[in-house]
Amino acid sequence: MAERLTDIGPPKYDMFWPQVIKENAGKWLYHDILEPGVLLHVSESGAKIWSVRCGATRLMTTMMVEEICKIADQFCDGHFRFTTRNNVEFLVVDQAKLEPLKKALAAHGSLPVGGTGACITNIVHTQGWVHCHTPAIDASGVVKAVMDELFEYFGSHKMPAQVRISLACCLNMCGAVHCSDIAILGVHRKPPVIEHTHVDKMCEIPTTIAACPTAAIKPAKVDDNKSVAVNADRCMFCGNCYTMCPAMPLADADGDGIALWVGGKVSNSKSMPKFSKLAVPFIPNEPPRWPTTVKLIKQIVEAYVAGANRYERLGEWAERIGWERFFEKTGLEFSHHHIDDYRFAATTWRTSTQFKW
Amino acid sequence: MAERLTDIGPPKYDMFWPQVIKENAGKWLYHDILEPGVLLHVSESGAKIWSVRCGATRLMTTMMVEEICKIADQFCDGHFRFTTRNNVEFLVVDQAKLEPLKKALAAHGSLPVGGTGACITNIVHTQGWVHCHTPAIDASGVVKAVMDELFEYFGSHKMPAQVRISLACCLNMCGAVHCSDIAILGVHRKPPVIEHTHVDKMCEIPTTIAACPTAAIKPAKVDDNKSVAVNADRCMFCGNCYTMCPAMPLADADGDGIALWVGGKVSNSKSMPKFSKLAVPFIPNEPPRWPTTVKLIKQIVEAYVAGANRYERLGEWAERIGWERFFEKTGLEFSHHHIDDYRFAATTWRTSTQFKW
Amino acid sequence: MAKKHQTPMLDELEKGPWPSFVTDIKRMAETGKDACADLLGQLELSYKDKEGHWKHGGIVGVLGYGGGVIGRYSDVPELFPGVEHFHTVRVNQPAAKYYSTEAIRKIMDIWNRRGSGMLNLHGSTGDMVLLGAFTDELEPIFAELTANGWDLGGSGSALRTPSSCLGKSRCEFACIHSEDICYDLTQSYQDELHRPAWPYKFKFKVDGCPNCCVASLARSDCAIIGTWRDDIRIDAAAVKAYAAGEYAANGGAHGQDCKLDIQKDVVDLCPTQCMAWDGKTLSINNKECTRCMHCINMMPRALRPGVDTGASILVGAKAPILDGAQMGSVIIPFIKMEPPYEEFKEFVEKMWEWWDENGKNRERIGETIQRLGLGTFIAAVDLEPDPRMVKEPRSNPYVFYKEDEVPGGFDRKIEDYRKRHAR
Amino acid sequence: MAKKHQTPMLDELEKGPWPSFVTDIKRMAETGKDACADLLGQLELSYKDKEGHWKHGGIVGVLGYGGGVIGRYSDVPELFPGVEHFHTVRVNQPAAKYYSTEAIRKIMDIWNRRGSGMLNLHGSTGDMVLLGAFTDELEPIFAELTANGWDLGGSGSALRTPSSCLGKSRCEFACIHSEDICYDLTQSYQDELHRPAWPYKFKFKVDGCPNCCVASLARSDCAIIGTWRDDIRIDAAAVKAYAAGEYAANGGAHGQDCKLDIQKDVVDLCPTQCMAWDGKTLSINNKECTRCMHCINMMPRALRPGVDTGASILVGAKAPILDGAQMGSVIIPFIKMEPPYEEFKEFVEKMWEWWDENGKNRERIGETIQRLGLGTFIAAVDLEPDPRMVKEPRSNPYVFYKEDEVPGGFDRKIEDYRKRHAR
Ligand code: SRM
Ligand code: SRM
Ligand code: SRM
Ligand code: SRM
Ligand code: SF4
Ligand code: SF4
Ligand code: SF4
Ligand code: SF4
Ligand code: SF4
Ligand code: SF4
Ligand code: SF4
Ligand code: SF4
Repeated sequence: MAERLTDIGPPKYDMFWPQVIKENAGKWLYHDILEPGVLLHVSESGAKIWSVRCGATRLMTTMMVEEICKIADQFCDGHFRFTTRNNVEFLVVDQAKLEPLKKALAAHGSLPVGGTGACITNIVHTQGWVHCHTPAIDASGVVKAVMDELFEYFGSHKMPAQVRISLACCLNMCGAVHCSDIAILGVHRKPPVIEHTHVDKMCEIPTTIAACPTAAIKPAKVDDNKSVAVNADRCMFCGNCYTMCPAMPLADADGDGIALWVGGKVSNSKSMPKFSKLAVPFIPNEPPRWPTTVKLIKQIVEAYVAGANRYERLGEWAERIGWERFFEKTGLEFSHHHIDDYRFAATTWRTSTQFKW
Repeated sequence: MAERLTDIGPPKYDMFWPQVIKENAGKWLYHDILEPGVLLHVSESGAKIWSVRCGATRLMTTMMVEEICKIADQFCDGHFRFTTRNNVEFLVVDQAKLEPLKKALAAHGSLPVGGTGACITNIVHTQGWVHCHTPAIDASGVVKAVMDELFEYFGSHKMPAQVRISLACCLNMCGAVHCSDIAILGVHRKPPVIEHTHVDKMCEIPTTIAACPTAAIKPAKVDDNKSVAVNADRCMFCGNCYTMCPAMPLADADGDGIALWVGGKVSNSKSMPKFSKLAVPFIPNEPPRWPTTVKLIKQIVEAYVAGANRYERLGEWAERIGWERFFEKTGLEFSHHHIDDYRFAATTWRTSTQFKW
Repeated sequence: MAKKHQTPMLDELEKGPWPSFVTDIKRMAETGKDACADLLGQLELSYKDKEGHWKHGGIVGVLGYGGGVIGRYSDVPELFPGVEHFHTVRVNQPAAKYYSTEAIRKIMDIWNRRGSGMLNLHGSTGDMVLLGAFTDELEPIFAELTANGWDLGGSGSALRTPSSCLGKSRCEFACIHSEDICYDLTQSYQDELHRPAWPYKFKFKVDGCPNCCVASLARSDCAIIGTWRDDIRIDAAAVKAYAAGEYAANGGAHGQDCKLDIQKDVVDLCPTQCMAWDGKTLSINNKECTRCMHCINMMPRALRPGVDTGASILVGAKAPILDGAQMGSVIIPFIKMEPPYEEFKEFVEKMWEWWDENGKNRERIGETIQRLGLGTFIAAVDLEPDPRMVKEPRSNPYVFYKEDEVPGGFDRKIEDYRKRHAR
Repeated sequence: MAKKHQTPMLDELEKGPWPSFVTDIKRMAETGKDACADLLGQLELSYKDKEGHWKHGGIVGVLGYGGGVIGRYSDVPELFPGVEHFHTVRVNQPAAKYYSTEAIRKIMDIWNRRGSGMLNLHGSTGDMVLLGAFTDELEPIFAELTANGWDLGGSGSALRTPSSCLGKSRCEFACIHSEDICYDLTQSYQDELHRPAWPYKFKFKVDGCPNCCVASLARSDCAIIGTWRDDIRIDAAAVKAYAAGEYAANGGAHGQDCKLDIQKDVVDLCPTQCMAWDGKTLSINNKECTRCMHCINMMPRALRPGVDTGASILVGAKAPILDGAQMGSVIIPFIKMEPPYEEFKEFVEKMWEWWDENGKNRERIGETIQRLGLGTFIAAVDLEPDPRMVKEPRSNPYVFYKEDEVPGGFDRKIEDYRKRHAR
């Protein structure tokens, strides 16, 4: 047997570049979004590359990849890429192939062109019920339902600015939703149910206790089993104990659902990056199409479109008009859950008489 | 013996009002600062009152009060008041008495007219070595030295906006300096020295331990005395243990001195109220005239005058130009002491690529 | 007894244009006041040592009162016997600190006879602080003060002397009668003021408008700050006069020669950008105004607060000890403030009750709220959550739910779970 | 083995204009892929139960690697045997996710033969996530992958797969070669990537400029973000063309018809107000510019970042677990980033060493810094404090001093104190 190959790392980044990129990397002069989903980049050398961006499902099959490959072979000399938000980009070097490519994509039917500029691009998301063990919600299904409703905004430039929606199916936030214009977050609302007969077998008790951010977990003896007890008053359902200890599941049909967060951003353009803030504390899981979630997101998006200045991100809009006005404009309810009570809570209190009626 | 009078409370507020106030309270229409220190208020009824504001020492003798009374009798029908920043205001009802009053004040020599508008008004301060048991610095002496240097700004309107300087002689901050344009704060820098023979006699040990914000104090037995031990690494010299326990003094000639803070404000005008931020972590006590403190305050004031827009408070200026620029413009050094490491520290870190070179 | 001490360092503080407390005290010492001479002597020693020379505390007071007097003893009494005892007497000031010469002279007279003759006008909380009495004199001083209509202020874990800006008495911006509120609260809560009963101190300060001239927002557990709900009143003629340069900008605060550029100085600096100026007419979108006062401050002859006035109540301001300094935060966005202020007092009493029950020893109410949560406090005082209470909604996902908020409650059986999910 | 399951709820997700993962997986199931059919079946059950049906974790992997595979087992395997094992294989993506059809087909071929045929393009960290393999297949999959030039990505308490924006390859804003940096770090730290050795996970992300298209600032323990130190380059002719409405605003992001109002859209929205436009010339006071990118984004044909480029390094971003979410904060305001990136790597290694020594179990570096202080961290990695590291200086007075900073040190004798101060 040949020596086992390890630690070779990924292929070098330029291996898959089209020739025009090899020649012009670092020399690009400007870009122009010719129409939604179609980018042109022009080099100092005069060289050009067109990129056609298409929505994709992220969770896909090898059949789908093969279809993408076929299109790329036909119009892009076999070159394509994925964006950081799970869209596919077909890289066109020969301008003559641009229109035929767009036709082929339209014919394909599952590769909608868009996701550029002042749009709602693809939703960054996580595993949900398709793979993970800790989710409070599904991921792919919610994304599908929401994107169906917002579809017109994907392939157009109708938003005041770019809107980035992200989804994470539990507080671990693998989707890094904490800095998104709109975040869809799976939340549990019941403390773990403890399998006392197995805690000591399946878990390291001290690590489990240490894992709780609010110190809600104490060692306990239950029916002669070494186990733990959870102080339900201190539990905020983060699921961190379950991560450490499989004998403490949180998932519950009635307890679990969706929270919506708004106004985060990552870019440093104009305003500094912002965390997303709580908009809707809880919406029950409503598979298969999560109608309340979809409706409330639409409500937020429409209030934003109606109220924001051009070039103003959602969080910039909310801060300009004030959060009291945000709740009014979106028709969302403000409840005690919106008031922070975690570590930096006091820094969010309003220490001024400045507010609006 | 007559029944002992208690709980009568203070005299009613309107008892000492001049007649014109009795008639026009709540009806004032506008004010006009005629010149530094001289305010005119005009009522809806057309009535007028002139107020002449004078700097005062706060720490004064009954002789000084008598002199104030004499002037008030002569020009103000016996009416005067003190401002919330310890200035005296002579209330003039008869315009004809205004100029004579000003002359009399000039002749007096210790009642400088000013403290209005875009000036540096009187320094709010505390007891210092004149009365309190916990000070790290004197109060009245520092105030005198600083006001001597800034005197030209008291009786003029040369500042970009009002500048409020406050002094507190220890971290208890009786001067509430935490929201001042410029704050002068007495700080200790040595952990308490413990009188083990007396801790148990003079102090309640559990309360003393509980008083420490950083949990630096532990019970300890020293030479058969029930006492406490202080973990010097965790002590940040707040003096709270000494407040609870006289057997743990902090005062020390080498350890104690002044920290300067800047950019706080209380009013809600334009920007929301702000905390003062650390400008100079430590200046040794330099009685009797604290030259380094005086010099550095002057340096801050001059940089502010040179750089700020009109109507811009010191903190608004610093935030507009950025704190990195504030340190450059004032010539102050930025050290690790300026980096917060207390409870909300993380909220002060720069989570953006936005900053200036 | 007291000899005149050499005070070479303090003498340096007689120089310079600002009034000198040293000069003032020296001349009083010369009249034979031992306390004055010895105070200067001891202060000179402190200047030399760079350390204060007062002992820690000392419990002294007057009969039936838990506070109002701060005990103080020299730690070098043999050198300065005139300040061996140097207790302060906090005399509750009249609201907004108006005096008649007649009234203040009575106090000065008492103080000359029975005290050191030195005082602070005023203490940081607002009291007249009479500095330096011997223990024996305290009760007689109290008797003479009350006989003349004066009472002591607060100290200890009690209500502290309330204070206010001058408000309606001489300020056109006052939206509430700050002095009356201050006086009414002081009188209504005399027992709370004089007989310490709480986890820690509690302060009221009353500001007539958001300019906060008594700094209530920074220095009082409960700040009462005047504001309005309707529209800023505009005098169009006066606006024109400002535009024409007839009036000084900002009420003359920058000199009578400094005129206003309405666009640049007023409209552009409005934090909500809710004003417009077309060179002739100034208009305000009052719905978007946050009543910051800036435009009114700039043009006091043209703009005035509305007429539907009341107060915003901000709770929790305090200095750093123990958990860090706080400013007040909005608890009641708007409340009408008309005598006898019953709605407000109901709130106050609920607040005190909650704090008294839940506050730890030496925990200011702002810290209790931090520890137990703003939401908890809001609920305890029977208020509804309002976005005006926060700068922004929470950004962390650590949200608590009570059992009755969640269908099916918290009690679950692992057996049921395992029926659906193999281990 | 797997039968076709009824999936009435999932079928609802075949409707609507957005591509349907259900439709895609269904057709693959129809080719006889058990895993696909059973995945849909189990997902339908989850939709019914409103609970997921995967067991907790499970340690599986390939020889010599501590990560790269996430173990997963169904908790209803008798119903869905095709997904009884459903491990994921994280394949380290090429930087910026460019592919040739030739190369990706090789992976798809392996995955069709040995895995479920389902995958994520891409995982949130950046890997290609091959979803669903049986334990037996893991080693063969790995062998075939490496034979074709691919390797596994990270998982566990290890370095995670670095990722980057597309940077210089197709973006005119790139100030650093984000893809090369990503590749170089990945190759340099293969051991750290494959063999968990740290308190917790550690992520690098590389953004070519402050627009942060790979969201490094929010999602990586160490964000490398391109920036510049000199002046924004201005093409005056192109500025005029924008003013004349010849070019679309914001690179066409609002449609080709949307033109720029240079004053309103660019100058007025500059956060530092350091730009000026007189209708003809656009000028920038570069000293006051914070390089936010706004003006460049608005006018990509007229403005370009400077030429003295490098990176700002922001450390500590992470999701909420345990102590709350963090963004990265500035640790190195500016560092040159030229291969072989030695200065940067020296910093990285110091940083890891400190974290490895001081970090608690399951503590991200951002949390260790919070616990021990930013100042402590700065000192540990041999940097000087710089105001650019903070938004503002501290406002609380709880300042620590080390003994050697204070004349005379901390050791004092109470006897000496009592010589000066009687008890
Ligand atoms: C392709 C992609 C990078 C990649 O390596 O894959 C990319 C590409 C470009 N980005 Fe981006 N960005 C990409 C994700 C991001 C992200 C990350 C994210 O959303 O998770 C951000 C940060 C989002 C945030 O702030 O929350 C991002 C913030 C920006 C910005 C800042 C916009 C703002 O106003 O805040 C710009 C500038 C602009 O659009 O004017 C920008 C500009 C650009 C430009 C114009 C750069 C250029 O000159 O080529 C590219 C085309 C923009 C467009 O599509 O409208 N890109 N861009 C990513 C496409 C994602 C997608 O499929 O939708
Ligand atoms: C007399 C006094 C109230 C009292 O009850 O004693 C008072 C009186 C007035 N204040 Fe004040 N303020 C007084 C302390 C304060 C304080 C408290 C403090 O400094 O501790 C503040 C908050 C300071 C802060 O924000 O840190 C204060 C913030 C203001 C402001 C807000 C200015 C700003 O730009 O932030 C105004 C409006 C203005 O000046 O334009 C104002 C305006 C006024 C007006 C114009 C109100 C009026 O229409 O009469 C009064 C004359 C102002 C002047 O002297 O320039 N007053 N004012 C206090 C005089 C103190 C002194 O002797 O210097
Ligand atoms: C006399 C006065 C300072 C002055 O020179 O004016 C004063 C003096 C003392 N204060 Fe104060 N405080 C005085 C107003 C304040 C203020 C300002 C205010 O009320 O507006 C504050 C900040 C606001 C606040 O309440 O937080 C203040 C915050 C403190 C604190 C810190 C409280 C906290 O929660 O952070 C302490 C420490 C304590 O209570 O143990 C304190 C403690 C003290 C003690 C009793 C010293 C101690 O450790 O026990 C001081 C006695 C000094 C003496 O011997 O004369 N003093 N103290 C002020 C009262 C005079 C008056 O009645 O008018
Ligand atoms: C697969 C992936 C989600 C996805 O659908 O894309 C994922 C999946 C899991 N993540 Fe994640 N994380 C994934 C990217 C992230 C990201 C985003 C990123 O890397 O940019 C984050 C937020 C950024 C960060 O690192 O903080 C993230 C933050 C977490 C956390 C919270 C960590 C924290 O410090 O707050 C956990 C919990 C933990 O580590 O115990 C976690 C834990 C997990 C575990 C291992 C579940 C667990 O509790 O042990 C998940 C396994 C799911 C499964 O069975 O498939 N995952 N995880 C992503 C990795 C794919 C890839 O390699 O490309
Ligand atoms: S967000 Fe939570 S449930 Fe979703 S993939 Fe990450 S760890 Fe799993
Ligand atoms: S879910 Fe979170 S808060 Fe609740 S017990 Fe578990 S670790 Fe603690
Ligand atoms: S600030 Fe400190 S030292 Fe000064 S009076 Fe108040 S408690 Fe005493
Ligand atoms: S000075 Fe403060 S930090 Fe130091 S031991 Fe005393 S209470 Fe604790
Ligand atoms: S707070 Fe307002 S009402 Fe009171 S004095 Fe100041 S400006 Fe006038
Ligand atoms: S009060 Fe303040 S917010 Fe309201 S209009 Fe005037 S300047 Fe604007
Ligand atoms: S981060 Fe900057 S360099 Fe990288 S793709 Fe985005 S805009 Fe271009
Ligand atoms: S990059 Fe940002 S801060 Fe710099 S000039 Fe442009 S808009 Fe202004």
